[in-house]
Amino acid sequence: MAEQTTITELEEAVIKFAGDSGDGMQLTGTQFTTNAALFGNDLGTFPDFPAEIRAPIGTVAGVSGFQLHFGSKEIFTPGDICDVLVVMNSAALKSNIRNIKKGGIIIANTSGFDAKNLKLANMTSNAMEDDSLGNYQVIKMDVTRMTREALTDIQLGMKEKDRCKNMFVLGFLYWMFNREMDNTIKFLTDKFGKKPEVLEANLRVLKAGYSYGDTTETFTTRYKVEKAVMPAGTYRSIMGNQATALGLVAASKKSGLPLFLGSYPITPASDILHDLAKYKSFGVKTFQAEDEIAAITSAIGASFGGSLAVTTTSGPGMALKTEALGLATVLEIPLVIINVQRGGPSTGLPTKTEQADLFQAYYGRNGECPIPIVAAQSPSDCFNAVYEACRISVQHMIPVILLTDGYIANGAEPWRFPKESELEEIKIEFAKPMAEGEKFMPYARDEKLSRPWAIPGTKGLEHRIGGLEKQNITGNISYEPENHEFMVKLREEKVERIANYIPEQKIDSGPSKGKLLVLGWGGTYGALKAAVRELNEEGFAVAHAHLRHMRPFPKNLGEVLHNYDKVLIPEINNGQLVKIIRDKYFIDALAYNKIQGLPFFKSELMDKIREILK
Amino acid sequence: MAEQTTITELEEAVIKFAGDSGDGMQLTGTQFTTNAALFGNDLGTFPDFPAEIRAPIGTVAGVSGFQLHFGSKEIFTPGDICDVLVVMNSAALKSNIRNIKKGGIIIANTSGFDAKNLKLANMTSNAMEDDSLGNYQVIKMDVTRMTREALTDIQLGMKEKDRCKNMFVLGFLYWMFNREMDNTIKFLTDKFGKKPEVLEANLRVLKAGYSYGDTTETFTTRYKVEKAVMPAGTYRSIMGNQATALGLVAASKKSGLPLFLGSYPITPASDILHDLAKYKSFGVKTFQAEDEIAAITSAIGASFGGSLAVTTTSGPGMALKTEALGLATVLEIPLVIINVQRGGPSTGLPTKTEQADLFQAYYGRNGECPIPIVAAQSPSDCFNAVYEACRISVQHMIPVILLTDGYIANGAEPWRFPKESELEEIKIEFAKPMAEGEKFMPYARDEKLSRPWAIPGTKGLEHRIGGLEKQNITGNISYEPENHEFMVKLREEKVERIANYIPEQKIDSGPSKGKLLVLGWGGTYGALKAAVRELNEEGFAVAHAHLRHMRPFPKNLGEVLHNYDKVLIPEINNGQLVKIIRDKYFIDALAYNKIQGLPFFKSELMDKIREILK
Amino acid sequence: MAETLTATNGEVLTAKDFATDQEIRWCPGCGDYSILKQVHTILPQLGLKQEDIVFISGIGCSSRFPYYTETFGMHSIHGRATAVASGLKAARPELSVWIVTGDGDGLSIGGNHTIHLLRRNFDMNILLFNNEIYGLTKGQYSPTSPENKVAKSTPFGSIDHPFNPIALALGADATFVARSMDRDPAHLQNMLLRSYKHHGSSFLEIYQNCNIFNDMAFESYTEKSTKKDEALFMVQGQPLVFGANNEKGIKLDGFKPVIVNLEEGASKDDLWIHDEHDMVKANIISRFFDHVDVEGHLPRPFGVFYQTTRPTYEDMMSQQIAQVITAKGEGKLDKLLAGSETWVIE
Amino acid sequence: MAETLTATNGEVLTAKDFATDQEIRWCPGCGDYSILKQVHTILPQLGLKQEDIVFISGIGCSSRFPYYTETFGMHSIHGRATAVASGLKAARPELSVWIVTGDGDGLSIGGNHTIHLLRRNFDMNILLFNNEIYGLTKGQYSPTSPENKVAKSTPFGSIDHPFNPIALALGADATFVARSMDRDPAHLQNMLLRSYKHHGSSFLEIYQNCNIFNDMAFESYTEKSTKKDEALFMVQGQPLVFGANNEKGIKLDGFKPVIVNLEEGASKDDLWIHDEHDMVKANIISRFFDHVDVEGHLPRPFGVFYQTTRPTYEDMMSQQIAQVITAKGEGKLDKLLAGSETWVIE
Ligand SMILES: Cc1ncc(C[n+]2csc(CCOP(=O)(O)OP(=O)(O)O)c2C)c(N)n1
Ligand SMILES: Cc1ncc(C[n+]2csc(CCOP(=O)(O)OP(=O)(O)O)c2C)c(N)n1
Ligand code: SF4
Ligand code: SF4
Ligand SMILES: [Mg+2]
Ligand SMILES: [Mg+2]
Repeated sequence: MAEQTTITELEEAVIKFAGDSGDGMQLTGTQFTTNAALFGNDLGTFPDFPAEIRAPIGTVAGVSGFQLHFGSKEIFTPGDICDVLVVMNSAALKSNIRNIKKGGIIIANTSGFDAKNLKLANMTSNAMEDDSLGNYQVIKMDVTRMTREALTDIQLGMKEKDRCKNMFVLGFLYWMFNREMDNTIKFLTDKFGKKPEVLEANLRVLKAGYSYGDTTETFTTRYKVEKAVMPAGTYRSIMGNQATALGLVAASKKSGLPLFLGSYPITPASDILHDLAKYKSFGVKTFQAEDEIAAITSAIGASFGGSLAVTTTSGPGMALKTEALGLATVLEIPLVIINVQRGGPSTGLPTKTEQADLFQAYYGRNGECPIPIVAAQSPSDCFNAVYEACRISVQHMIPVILLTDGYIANGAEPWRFPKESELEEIKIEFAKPMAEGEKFMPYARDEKLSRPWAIPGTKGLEHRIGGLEKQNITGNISYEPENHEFMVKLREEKVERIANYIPEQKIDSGPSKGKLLVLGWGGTYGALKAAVRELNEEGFAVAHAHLRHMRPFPKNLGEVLHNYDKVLIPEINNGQLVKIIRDKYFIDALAYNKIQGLPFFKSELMDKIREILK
Repeated sequence: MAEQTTITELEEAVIKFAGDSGDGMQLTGTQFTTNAALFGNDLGTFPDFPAEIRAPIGTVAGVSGFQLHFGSKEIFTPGDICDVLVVMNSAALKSNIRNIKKGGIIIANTSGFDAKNLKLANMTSNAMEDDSLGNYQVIKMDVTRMTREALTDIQLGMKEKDRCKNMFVLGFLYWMFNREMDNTIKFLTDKFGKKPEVLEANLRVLKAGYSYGDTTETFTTRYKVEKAVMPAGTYRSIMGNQATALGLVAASKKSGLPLFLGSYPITPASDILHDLAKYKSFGVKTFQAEDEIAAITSAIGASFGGSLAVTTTSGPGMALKTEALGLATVLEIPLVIINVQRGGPSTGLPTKTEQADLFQAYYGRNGECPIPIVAAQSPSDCFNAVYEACRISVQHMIPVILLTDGYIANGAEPWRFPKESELEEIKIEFAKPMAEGEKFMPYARDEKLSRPWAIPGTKGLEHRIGGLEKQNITGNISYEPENHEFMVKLREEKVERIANYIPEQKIDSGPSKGKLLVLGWGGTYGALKAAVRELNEEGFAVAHAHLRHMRPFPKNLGEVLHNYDKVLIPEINNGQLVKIIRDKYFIDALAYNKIQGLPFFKSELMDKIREILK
Repeated sequence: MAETLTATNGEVLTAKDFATDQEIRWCPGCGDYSILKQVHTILPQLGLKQEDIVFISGIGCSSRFPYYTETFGMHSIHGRATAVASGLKAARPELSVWIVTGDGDGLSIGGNHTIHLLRRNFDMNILLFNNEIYGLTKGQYSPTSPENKVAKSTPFGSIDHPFNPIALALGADATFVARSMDRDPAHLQNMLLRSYKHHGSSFLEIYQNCNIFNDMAFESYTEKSTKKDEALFMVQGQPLVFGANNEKGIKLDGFKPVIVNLEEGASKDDLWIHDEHDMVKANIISRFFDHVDVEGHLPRPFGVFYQTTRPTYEDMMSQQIAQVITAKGEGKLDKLLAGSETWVIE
Repeated sequence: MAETLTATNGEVLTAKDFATDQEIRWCPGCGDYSILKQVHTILPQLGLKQEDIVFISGIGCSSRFPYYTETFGMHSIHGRATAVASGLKAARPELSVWIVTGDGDGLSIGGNHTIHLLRRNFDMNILLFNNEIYGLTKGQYSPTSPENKVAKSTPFGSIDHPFNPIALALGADATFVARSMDRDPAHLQNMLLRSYKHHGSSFLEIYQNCNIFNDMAFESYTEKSTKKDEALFMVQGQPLVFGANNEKGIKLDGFKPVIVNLEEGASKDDLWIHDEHDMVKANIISRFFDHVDVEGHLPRPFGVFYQTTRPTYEDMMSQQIAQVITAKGEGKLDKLLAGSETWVIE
């Protein structure tokens, strides 16, 4: 029996599982996440895939990681840097060493540090032997050997046995964090029910990992992270892209409009297409087009036909859609364009996140072509954001751009998902058949300035629309100078008027007047909120507001901004919202930018804010 | 003999010739223009084509016009509204009536006001008979009948005879403005030398028109517009698109780089392609691609191969090029992208002018993707502007966007064209072959931050480039967070540094400090200059500065702006430069916008400025 | 020849019902007028409700077509009519969707969407107005202009080898491929009807005279004096004959088509019998494409080159949805939102 | 089979000279490795200087090729390699330009540029890595995926009818059309050499196994046990035979290809003799495209389907310039700037 271990209670912890793409780290991370969720922790996760499909085994390019942040307090991000880093090989250590806290725990699979692995990772010295890890608590264990030993009498090939390695680590972590393992046992049983040998092997290794902690003398500390106090309700875990897909189906259901997606695959947006393609039982039609132009124009066709029409893409694909965005604007038909932003310009950093397509969304078209913009702020919030984008689009007869990003698209968090009955109806009405002899006016307008949605198949509504300038009311082509000016201003006003149908801007955290407002948008929400909350606790008079509506802005935004001496706008780009705000509200807003394909760390935000408030 | 006519001297006059597309108004206008130019007037012209190819004869949609502004003083625009309006039919009157000065002269072909023509023009009352033209001096003449009469004994079909109508009008106008007709006689002789009957007919009608003025009693006033004082030199007349094409050939010659144009036809940019296609004797290669994407990417290929590579388009085509612009930005290769702006959004007003693609040029790409922008300000200035765009592009190894617009592209003015020897050399050097064993660094940098242009065929320079983020110096793919931020800032800085290689911003007219600066860009130059000059003469303390370099701005621009109490930014859009200036220099610049597919009138600008200065 | 469909919905429509109040803005004499007229003539024969018909076009002279046709319509953007129409048809399979496009719109900028539409086999009718020129932009050569074409952008003659649109459509696995011309109203009406009746993508190339920028491009096939000798009308099950007195015929010498003269001893029995269901023959006859100036050239074929049947995209799409619903039941939103694993916080 | 060219420029290059210092980042086992190897093997045989070779690619797994090949290269944007290469070749006809593209890159988003390149006939070599899947974006079906393909974006099976890339290329008037596979190095090398030797656009489809997302898509043609029966290797002037002992042959019954057995009485003399210059035959054999599961299907052909000669775009472009210069003399800038009419102000 091992000497008595102490159990330390933590408010929160960040664990990162890192190994080769073939090491099953995503699965390990997800299992631990489920466990934490079921236990009642609040949490946030982020997977960190290699850019290549399957980079050579053992190389830095092939490292796959999964980061989990869980706690007994509210959690807003997957965490800046980790308390515990699991590394299955040298490359995993090399590419993650700077993501671990000083004094943090590194759990290293020593067999991943043999000469071959060191060489593949381009490491000249063995970190298991030299003193380069002096600042950390290193727990070395030969996972490979122990896994094999646990399975000596099992009838499986060596390769298959080795595939259980991740269960050893998982078992050990469960021990370390003092967890039950039921969910994983159930998962394995469901998954391998038909392959009893494999099931047995996995279970055995899982338990071996747990016992290893229990029986080995070296480990004297275990941790405990209590349940979080979270609003009562039923939760699930959700990733941003999943939430976007669900939001679309929900909007389709609650508007009564059939959902049509025209899309062309592109990282990190493809998963929305993949998910929607599964939802055939909801009548969802997904059309994988030959390119992004066909994707958006097919959606325009579907919208003309009366569908809730959507197109999904990422930066370079968005560039290809810009001509058609102009068409949709002049046609004044509903269309939801989703850009899951990634690092640019050009092909850029396809698997990394960025917020650098805001300008493109705002201004990236020929001519005066204003389009409303909505932004999602967290994985689960993608649901609300896309629902809102659909609502605006169909009720205001206008294309709407939704901006999400790679970070929230692939990140996950617990979601207290709504019931169908709780979702607000999206009321729309198609134009009604005309009485004999009456003439249909396709560009007549209501108080929102929106025009009728008159779909083929409706008697008497035959009409023609197109990209040439339209005469108001009749919708006929018009080259009249005054009409053009009128229509340009009308389209602008139509966008602006949406401000009458959206909530006012609220302060998320902090005082409603004061020294500094931190204004954010999109996927930086969690980091900004966490930073500001913590500074509030430290006594700093800083507030945080986060924009859902990027165009038009909520009506009271100017007022809100003027309530603070200074406004800081942190963005994962080189300064975009800040320029729009400076122009529009004529306030000397400060920019804080990070352009590394990575989200903000709470700590760097806190440093920056402290510096400003000094 | 008619009673003695008086001759009134005018400083300037605006004439518009308007008729059906088949009436030869473009030719008539061009002939009068040549006459005025050869005589020594300063002038500006603008043709006004119908949007349709050949709209039905006699309809408003089919009206073709040509406006000429000439004078003994400096002329900057084709004129706001005309002193003399020639209308060949009812539709021409209808569509131009609001372009004529109160008290101006309308010369009307009465046979164009028969029942049929009135109906085609949708006119309910005959303006030749009612009193709707009471505010004008109307000179009615039955041009058709008189033309036929002049030709009774000529062996030509009625259709061919009628085709001489425009010569009658031209002859009459020559009489009215007291002109020799030599240039037109020579022109007709050259043109119809091989068809003596046709030549004879045209000459006879031309002279008949002249004599009609001489011999008819009704016309008692003739006009005289003296030579202008213009810088000595040899002049020609030039349209903007022509000047652009010439500027490209000149830049090719003076840089020693072969010229490659990848283009797809689109109004109003196609003429640049048409012109360059003629210049095969300069080794120019023009490639009519299958679309705008192939147009720009083929140019990227040619640039990689060491050509001066260019692509030309207009708004919707520009939209399609934005993805490839990102590629060119990351590749850091030379490329000149010319957008001849037209009315948008979408297909918009394809034959009308606008300045609404500035935002697209500035911001219309995914990711942080800064591209230098140059703007041309007048027809002949297109030459200088494109020459400058080429210089920046090849010397700084960077794509450059040139913005012109439909107004200056199709407008014409006299041009004191340069000699080849007067043009500044564009020095460039390709990377040199490497010595054995040396490694070529494709992303090494010079003081401009530009990288070497290493073209295929050069020994030892083999290297690969692409749209993924690059490591500085080596040009290898890099997913390093810090490198990305470094490269984003470097690309921005590279653009900013161009400011070290361009002239400081000058004041074009007016005081160098004072109450109001009118800041313009692009094709509004002439109108702004004329308005400010006239106000200066009236004693107003207003200045005019016009931007050639839109990105980066000249280094001293901030200083210049701060020298005035107020800054007014007039644009043919809904306010674009003004937003950029407000953000960048944090001054509360005023916007003045016109979005009618039409250029500014001097008079409306003067009104606006007076209002501000009140 | 034309089989006339009779309206089955009670309403009796005439060609006039399909005219709009918009002034037609094509050049006088443009071949587009005739095509418009033939379309308006056949539309009432389809037994369709007016409101169930949609015309989608791109940009070009031809693409103004929808403005002149009293149905639902969209004048979209250059080259994308096929893609817009695909989305519409996928969403609303019950509509009758027609695409009007030009040689530039449908084969230059829009070439890709066209071939993808053909392979997918949406049940739509593509009317490709081929005038071998860019009309709207005032006279540049197009991907169907013959070599050496002197046009605005090719003052010394074009060097592009043109597409053979029929061969391209066959290469893209089109299920219905035909050619007609503006100046043969009866034939054009028949081909329009055939296009409509085909369940799947119908690719109908229509030779259309642009009298402003490319006048007489097809005169050999349309003018009385030469038509009989230069135009070959294919009729299903009939031998390939042409000439003033149908005295000439096409015979296959191995794989090589040769012209024989029936008045000079050749026998009708030896002639190639047109079979629009034979892909090999379609491929061979699609290559009757030499310029009329070429010595010994074959006549240019008109009619249906090829027709076959394959499930349409929209049918399969609807079926797949129906199958899933049959198998799993209609989707329940609450279940979907809950996903596979939930937990409760109390 | 492969004719070896010998270097003529004094320098002796080897395959190793064409390797770069970049780590190769394809999945272990990916068919791309073999193709890379065969290309590196034949490059030294072309008698070219290393610096005169350029590889242009789009985006996709396959499109990473240039990074691994020590020549000039560009990894451009998705679908546009063909267009980038066209501009480069037009500007620099003397370079040897190679395009590496995928079934998504070259036939989905880039399909239009591909067919336009083929009709223009630039002298370039298109290597289309067909793995019938989108590799880089992790497994969506592509325009060459067979019907009913279950992939990421088609969990219930795809409903798109796939392109037959060979037929499409023929329809676009390609002058050289061939097919090979990653797993037959000798054949692939031969086809690469043939592609290079063809003066004009060479379209080489290469079956490439994506062992991660579409493993074994071509196993019938590549695996020893089935290859002889399922893969038909076309050899110019030779009868079409296949099977373990070359005992099977293809005969034409009218236009219908049928399989006959030489061991069961059929005579070699009756067999179809492959003639790569015969467009009709090329069209017929391009349609040997049935899935191996189809009863009585024909074998899948490999080798050169079609080859013909037509002037290349870049040659005509250069000639036209030369002709104009010969006729008018080299352009004088001063004359050009002055235009046709000038006047002097003193
Ligand atoms: C994106 C874009 N590029 C170019 C154009 C200009 N444009 C309009 S129609 C056209 C070609 C017209 O040719 P075709 O399709 O043959 O139609 P036609 O006018 O001959 O009927 C072009 C190049 C455009 N409107 N949009
Ligand atoms: C404009 C744009 N759209 C989409 C993508 C995403 N994308 C990259 S490669 C690819 C398809 C790859 O398939 P294929 O060309 O067959 O190449 P493979 O990876 O199979 O070799 C896609 C959709 C992109 N990079 N750019
Ligand atoms: S330009 Fe040609 S195609 Fe266009 S409307 Fe005129 S005649 Fe018809
Ligand atoms: S995903 Fe497929 S095609 Fe791409 S590298 Fe891996 S095996 Fe090759
Ligand atoms: Mg055309
Ligand atoms: Mg592929």
